[in-house]
Amino acid sequence: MNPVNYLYLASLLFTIGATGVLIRRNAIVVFMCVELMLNACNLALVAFSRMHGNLDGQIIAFFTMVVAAAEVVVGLAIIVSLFRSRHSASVDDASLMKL
Amino acid sequence: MENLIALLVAAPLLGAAVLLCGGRRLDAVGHLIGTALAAASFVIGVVLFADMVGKDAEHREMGQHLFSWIPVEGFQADVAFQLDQLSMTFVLLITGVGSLIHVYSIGYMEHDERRRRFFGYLNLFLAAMLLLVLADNYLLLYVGWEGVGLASYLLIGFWQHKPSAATAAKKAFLVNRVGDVGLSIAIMLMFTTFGTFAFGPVLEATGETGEGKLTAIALMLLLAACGKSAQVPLQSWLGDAMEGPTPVSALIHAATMVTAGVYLIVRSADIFNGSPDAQLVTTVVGAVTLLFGAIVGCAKDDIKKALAGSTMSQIGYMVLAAGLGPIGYVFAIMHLVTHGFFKAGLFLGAGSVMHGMNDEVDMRKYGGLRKYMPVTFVTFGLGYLAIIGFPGLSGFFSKDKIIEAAFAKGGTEGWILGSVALLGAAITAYYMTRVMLMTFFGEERWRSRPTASPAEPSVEPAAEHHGEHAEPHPHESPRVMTIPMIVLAVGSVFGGAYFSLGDRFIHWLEPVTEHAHGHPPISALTVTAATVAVMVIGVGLAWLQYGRGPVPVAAPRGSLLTRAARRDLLQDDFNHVVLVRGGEHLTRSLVYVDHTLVDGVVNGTAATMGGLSGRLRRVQNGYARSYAVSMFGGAAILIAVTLLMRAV
Amino acid sequence: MSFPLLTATAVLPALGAIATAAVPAARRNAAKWLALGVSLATLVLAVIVLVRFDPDGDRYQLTESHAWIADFGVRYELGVDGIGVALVALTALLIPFIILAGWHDADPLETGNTRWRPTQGFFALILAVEAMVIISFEATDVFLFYIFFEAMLIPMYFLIGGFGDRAHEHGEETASTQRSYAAVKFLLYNLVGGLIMLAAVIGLYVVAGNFSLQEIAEARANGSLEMATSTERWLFLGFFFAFAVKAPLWPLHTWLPNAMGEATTPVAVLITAVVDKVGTFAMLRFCLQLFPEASKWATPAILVLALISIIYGALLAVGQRDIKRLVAYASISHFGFIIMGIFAMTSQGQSGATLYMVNHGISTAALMLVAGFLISRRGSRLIADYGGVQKVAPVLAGTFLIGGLATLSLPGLAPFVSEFLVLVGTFARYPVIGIIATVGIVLAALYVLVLYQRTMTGPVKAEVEGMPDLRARELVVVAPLIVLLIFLGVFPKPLTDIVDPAVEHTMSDVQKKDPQPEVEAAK
Amino acid sequence: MSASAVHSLWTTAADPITKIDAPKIEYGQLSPTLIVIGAAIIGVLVEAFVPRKSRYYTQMFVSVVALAAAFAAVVALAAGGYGTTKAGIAAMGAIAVDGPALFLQGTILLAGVLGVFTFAERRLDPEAHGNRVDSFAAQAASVPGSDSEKAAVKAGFTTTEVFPLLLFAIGGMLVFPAANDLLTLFIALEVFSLPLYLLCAVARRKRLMSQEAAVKYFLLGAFASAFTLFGIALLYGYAGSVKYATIAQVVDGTIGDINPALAGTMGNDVLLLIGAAMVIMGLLFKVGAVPFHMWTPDVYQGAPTPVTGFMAAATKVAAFGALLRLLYVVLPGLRWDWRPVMWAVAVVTMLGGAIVAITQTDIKRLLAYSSIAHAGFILAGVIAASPDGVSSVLFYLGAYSFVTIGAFAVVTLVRDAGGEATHLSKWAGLGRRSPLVAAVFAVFLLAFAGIPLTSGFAGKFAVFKAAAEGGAGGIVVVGVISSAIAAFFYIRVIVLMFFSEPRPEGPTVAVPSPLTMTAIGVGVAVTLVLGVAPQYFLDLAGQAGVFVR
Repeated sequence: MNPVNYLYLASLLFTIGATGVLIRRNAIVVFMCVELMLNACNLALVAFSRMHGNLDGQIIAFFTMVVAAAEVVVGLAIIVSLFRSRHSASVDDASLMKL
Repeated sequence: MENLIALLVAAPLLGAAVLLCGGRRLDAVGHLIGTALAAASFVIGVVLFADMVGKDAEHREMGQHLFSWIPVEGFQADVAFQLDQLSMTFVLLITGVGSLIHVYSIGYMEHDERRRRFFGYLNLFLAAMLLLVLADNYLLLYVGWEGVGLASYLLIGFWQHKPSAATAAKKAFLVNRVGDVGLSIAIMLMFTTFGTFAFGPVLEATGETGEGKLTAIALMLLLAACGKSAQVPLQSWLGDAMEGPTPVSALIHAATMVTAGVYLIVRSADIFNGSPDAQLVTTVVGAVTLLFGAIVGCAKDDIKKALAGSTMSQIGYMVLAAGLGPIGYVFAIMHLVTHGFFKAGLFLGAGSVMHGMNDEVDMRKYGGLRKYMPVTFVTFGLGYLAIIGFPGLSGFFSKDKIIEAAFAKGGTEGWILGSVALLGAAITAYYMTRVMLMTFFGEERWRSRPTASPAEPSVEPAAEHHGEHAEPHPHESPRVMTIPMIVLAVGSVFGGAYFSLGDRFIHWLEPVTEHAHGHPPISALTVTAATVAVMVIGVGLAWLQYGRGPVPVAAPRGSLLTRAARRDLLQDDFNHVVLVRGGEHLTRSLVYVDHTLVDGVVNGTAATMGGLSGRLRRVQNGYARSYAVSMFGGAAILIAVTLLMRAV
Repeated sequence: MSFPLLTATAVLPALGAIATAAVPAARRNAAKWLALGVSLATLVLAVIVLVRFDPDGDRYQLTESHAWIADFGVRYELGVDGIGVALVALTALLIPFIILAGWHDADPLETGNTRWRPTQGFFALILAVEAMVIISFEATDVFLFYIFFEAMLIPMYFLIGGFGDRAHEHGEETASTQRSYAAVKFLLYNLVGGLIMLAAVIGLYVVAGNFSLQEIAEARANGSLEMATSTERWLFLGFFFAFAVKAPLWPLHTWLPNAMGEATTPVAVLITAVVDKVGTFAMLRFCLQLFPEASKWATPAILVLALISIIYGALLAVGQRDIKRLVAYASISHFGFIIMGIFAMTSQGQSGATLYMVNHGISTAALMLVAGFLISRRGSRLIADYGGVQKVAPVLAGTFLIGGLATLSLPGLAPFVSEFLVLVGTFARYPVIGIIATVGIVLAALYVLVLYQRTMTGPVKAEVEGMPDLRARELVVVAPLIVLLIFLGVFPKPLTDIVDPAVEHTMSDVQKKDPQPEVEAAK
Repeated sequence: MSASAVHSLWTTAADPITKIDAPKIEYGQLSPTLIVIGAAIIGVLVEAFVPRKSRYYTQMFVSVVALAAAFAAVVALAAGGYGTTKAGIAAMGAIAVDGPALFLQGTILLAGVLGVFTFAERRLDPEAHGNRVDSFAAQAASVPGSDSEKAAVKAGFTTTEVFPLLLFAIGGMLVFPAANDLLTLFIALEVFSLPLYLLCAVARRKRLMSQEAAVKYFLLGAFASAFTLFGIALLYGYAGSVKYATIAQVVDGTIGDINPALAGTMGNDVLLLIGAAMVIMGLLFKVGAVPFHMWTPDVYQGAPTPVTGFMAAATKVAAFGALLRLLYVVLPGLRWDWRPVMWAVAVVTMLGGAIVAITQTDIKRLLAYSSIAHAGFILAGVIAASPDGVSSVLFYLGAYSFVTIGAFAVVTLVRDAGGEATHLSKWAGLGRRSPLVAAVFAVFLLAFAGIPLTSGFAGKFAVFKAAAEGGAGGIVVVGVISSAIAAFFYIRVIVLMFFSEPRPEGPTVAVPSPLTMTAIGVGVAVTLVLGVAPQYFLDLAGQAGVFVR
């Protein structure tokens, strides 16, 4: 199967994730969409790695997972604290600062 | 000897400096210092004169170079003096009459607390006037020119607390400025044409340039002359200038300063000779003015304004003469000198009358004063005879010569100018007789009436002693005032005869302003006869009107012409409507433009910036997702553009 | 390496400013005396410069040159030609009078606050301005000049916005808003000008590779530095714009009336008599030397603008109801004359323009400072609030009149010499413009005399009754200025001798010859 | 993809391993980073083991010492010629040690020191229950106003974790501009971003805004980094490697023999362009360039002011460093593609920032927008695409960071009952109340406005000059215009401080401890020195202007 298809899939996932970020209100969901984008990147990396026949891509993929995990830690911490003080995880509610 | 020339100017200048900076501690002696220095200057003048007469006609001109004034690449202006017969004539006239009037003022200004300053100003005037006539180049002359303007400004407005006086002073200065523009442009033209503006080089080089240039220069000089000598169309200030103390009117606005224009024209003879057109214009200006002034003089009830009108018209004669070229220059100057005598005398007389009449100036409230102030009456009378050209008196000689010369111009011009001059002579006789009769003859209209109308509060401190509403007690003025009048009277009686017997004056001035004998189409005798005839007619008319019957205290409405003449032939109204009003509108609208348009653009830009900012910041709506949108869009554009750049 | 005299003339006031600012709040008068002393010392230095300067010597003298910012091709280069010397002297001369005149203008209203030290600030700022102005007259490095040309805005800005007339007809609240409006307007106008100039300065660097005035001028002269016509014109416009704002030239003038109206009179004098001169000076020094061709190309347009300034400024002066704004518009008219003289491209015009800068400085100082004394007595700037002052305060009136006569350039007073030179110089090459410009003379007489008549003459107004005459301090301020006006009017030779050679250099820079008089040409 | 290729891939992996040669690490040249990261880890341990009372001082001590040591190391390296002659690649090509890297690391470290000082300031707020408090929450986890927080305050807790977080962030920033392959770039990005997200959330006052800022920053940051990562993937796909050098060679076409099997991807310019665009976009997000700037105002306003100050200074430095390296080392071959784009970005950034700032009413937001405008000015230097451009940008960054930290430090001083009084109206008449503070702030504002004799002017001149020489004269004109617009609002603040009457209920100016005083003092000093005698630092930047590749 033509490896380029993996790339198409990756871009598709990436776009879906991005769209989710743009349209979803709940911070958690938005965050999950970001994760989806990261996974799309991973897919692309791995696909390229196979095509080039070297391991760099796959290594990056591993790093990405770690980073994603770290982001989850930090992100959830922030979102939860926000939720606790506002009793809402909607990103639209968090708009004290504007203009 | 040359080195004395500077002293002529220095003496009165020193006086001015001392008196004006000296402060109150000089109040006691101020007038004496001033008079002394004026007299000193006169003495120096006489000494120089003696020396000059000693030499033969060709070597009489002398000069003194003081220092280089404005040395700039290609532009040399020096402070240097030139004393020739022409200047000398003026020096003697200025310092002589000036000194007399200083003396007169001692009495006239006695009760004025600011007498010291008055003398300071008078000295300043003398200095400036002498600088004017002694300068050896036009730029330095310009300094004196504006200097006398300043002095006249200060003196007209001497009683500054009187709004009318302040306004008159301002008006005089402004109108003169217009003339001065003419002079400065003339100087620039000389500079660009001849590369210099010293009398000698310029006047020698006139031959080397075209007539057009000369005409331009000459007309500009004429404009300047009109301003200073109150010739139409710049005459309007002279009447108002009578707001100043009477000695000022006598010295500045009759004898000396106002004749500076004539001096300028005669001094620039070569330029005018080079341009017949300019000369024609000059004669026309003179002719028009001499009628204008005369007519105005007939209508005024204010004695000083009547005399002012007459001054205007007499100077008209001089300008006319000067415009005639070599046949007229000498007579212009001669009339200038004689006029200096009798007009100064007349003004001093008028002042003396006012002095005795609680400063009343309205001749309709005079009458029969000859009994009360005999000296004034006599001196004034002699001056009167002189000015109307009573045979044998000075005015007769000088004016008659001018009328001859006018006819001698030849052609229709000659006839027109000559007859105008004749007509002027008739009118002169008329209005002067009117003044004479209304003031010294007839019933005593000043009795049993409230004095000076409260509307115009009397201003000279002298009056305050008399009290406002008390009936005036006409009295002769003190010696210190009468003596100068007498001296001037003598001058105005014999001056003319002395000058013209054996053409003394002609020979005296010929080396400077070469003289040509005019040949009038009609014999000189006829002209003289005509002159005398019209004079008699004028006197007669006046007698019929003011001598026989009583003169009404309230001025009758009078004919249209009279009413126009009372208002200076509406010329002021014209100025007011066109210049003053128009100017006010112009400035007001410009102020508006500056504020709304020029400034508005600036503030407008700031405002639009603010508005733009206000609109743009709405994008920052606080919603994280919309921020994400802008990022996403941005990324998309970034990618698209990069790809497109490559595609194209 | 001799003693860096020029640096000293600038450093001394700068240090003085710091020292003055450091004076503790309580010792207010100490600060005043300190500032006065420093300014006088600076004057002494300036006089030394004047003496050491040899009119017939090199073009730039007392030069100093040190490496500064090599990366920007910038050197610390000072040097004065005749024009620079004259203006340095003028600055150093006027500052002591300004300080003396503003002696009480910055006394704090509330004395409780020990932190707030307006007096110290006021005099420190004045000295700072002096330092910057002087160095920008001395700089022969474009960048160095630019730095101080811009930097001087800041102290000026605080002087305008921070200190105003004591009693203000509209009350303190509106006064302060008007003040800050004026200050902001001043700053933004000049900043925009300066920034546009910055673009041109950078452009100049790109073209020339360094900022040394002399090097560039030489390179231009001997053709080793070619500049495309369009480039030269753009650069010229960039420079000229900034200077025209500073000068100010119509229609970039509107900041001046606000600034001069709202600032205290000494500061107003500082603006118009000293700071604005940098603009006209720079036109002469930089525009003409760096971009001769473009200058000639732009001359007609500039002359027309100058002409408009002359007439327009004078007319608006006639229309003013506020004494200080009137003087401001009069200054606009005078700057029109200066610029006209510069761009007439004749020796008379440019010498006249240079003299004009000096004379206008002195005459405006005289007129404006006396006006300030008048205003401080009555607490109003409106002409209508005065009348008959000469009766109660003759000396004040007299000095005011002399200042006025100088402003209308009466012969015998200094401004006449310069104004006439400018007119002759312009007339020689552009007769029509020269003639139209003479209208300005009449208008000048009009606004000065109207001002004098309305304020000084006529019946004494009730509020004016008992107005004290000039005090000793005020007399000390005015008298020397008047003496100077008369002296330079009667005997300007010392000044012209210094200025003339410099002007000749400039003329050769722009490769212009004076038009020959017709007759001599015929010979 | 053919089976053989797969097989070969397997076989290589399947070979019997005889020995592993350990990766070669130049500890000396990496020391600055290592020191800081190590200190950060120590900081974590400190949190774990040191008693609460003495944590604050221990942490402060550790951080300061670590940063100082790291700075010393940087200086030593620079002195050792690692910036110029001995510049080279370290850590198996992951990290470049060259002029720009060292210069920026030095700047970041100094900013970090001042940052620590402002973090450690505990004199501004009134004491709570007898405990000195800093600008950070007693217990970030507890809900603001809840009992638990009250208890925490009563107990005198303080969030000393901020110090290790700060150190981690600095560590990441040190790597970021030095990263020599895309992986390192990405890791560094995350390493310094995540701590900053947290730091934003832990303000003592106005916690809601603080948390909101954190969330926005975090989500948008993550979003951006996702883009970056995808871009990295594409570049990798394009070049078959993530090493800058290799990619650059592929771009130049110096690597000729492209495996025909990979012709579809390798050397495919579409991948290159899209990838490059996405990576650059991630970096532009960090520098806050329009249109990726919108997080800036909100985050700057919400975050605790010391954090804002540090972030505003250091993040810009690091991000611009990375951007420069990417554009100058990886994509010089692509100059004709990216220059116009950056041109446009720079223009909209300058104008946008300046114009929107005009109508701001909150001092922190105002500074945020001004920082956006400044990003635009710096981009002008980036566009120059010449060594001069690099050094000018380096200089500008150095100058700018000190001004920024100083300015925000001053902001922390002006306080009223509700903490910092950031609303402009409260600053009215500050010049009357405390002339010194107002004067200092005025100096910073003038530097921002680029008035001569301040570092701001020198920097602005440097970048504009470089841009003009680089043939981007248009940028200079736009820059000049936007500086004029920008001047307007800086002046507005000055007017407010000096020429408006003080409000009776106006804020008080707290007297800070020597820590903040130092920060401000250094800021002023640098501002003036760089303004009057910038030559030495220009030389530094000039020598540092060459990238190694």
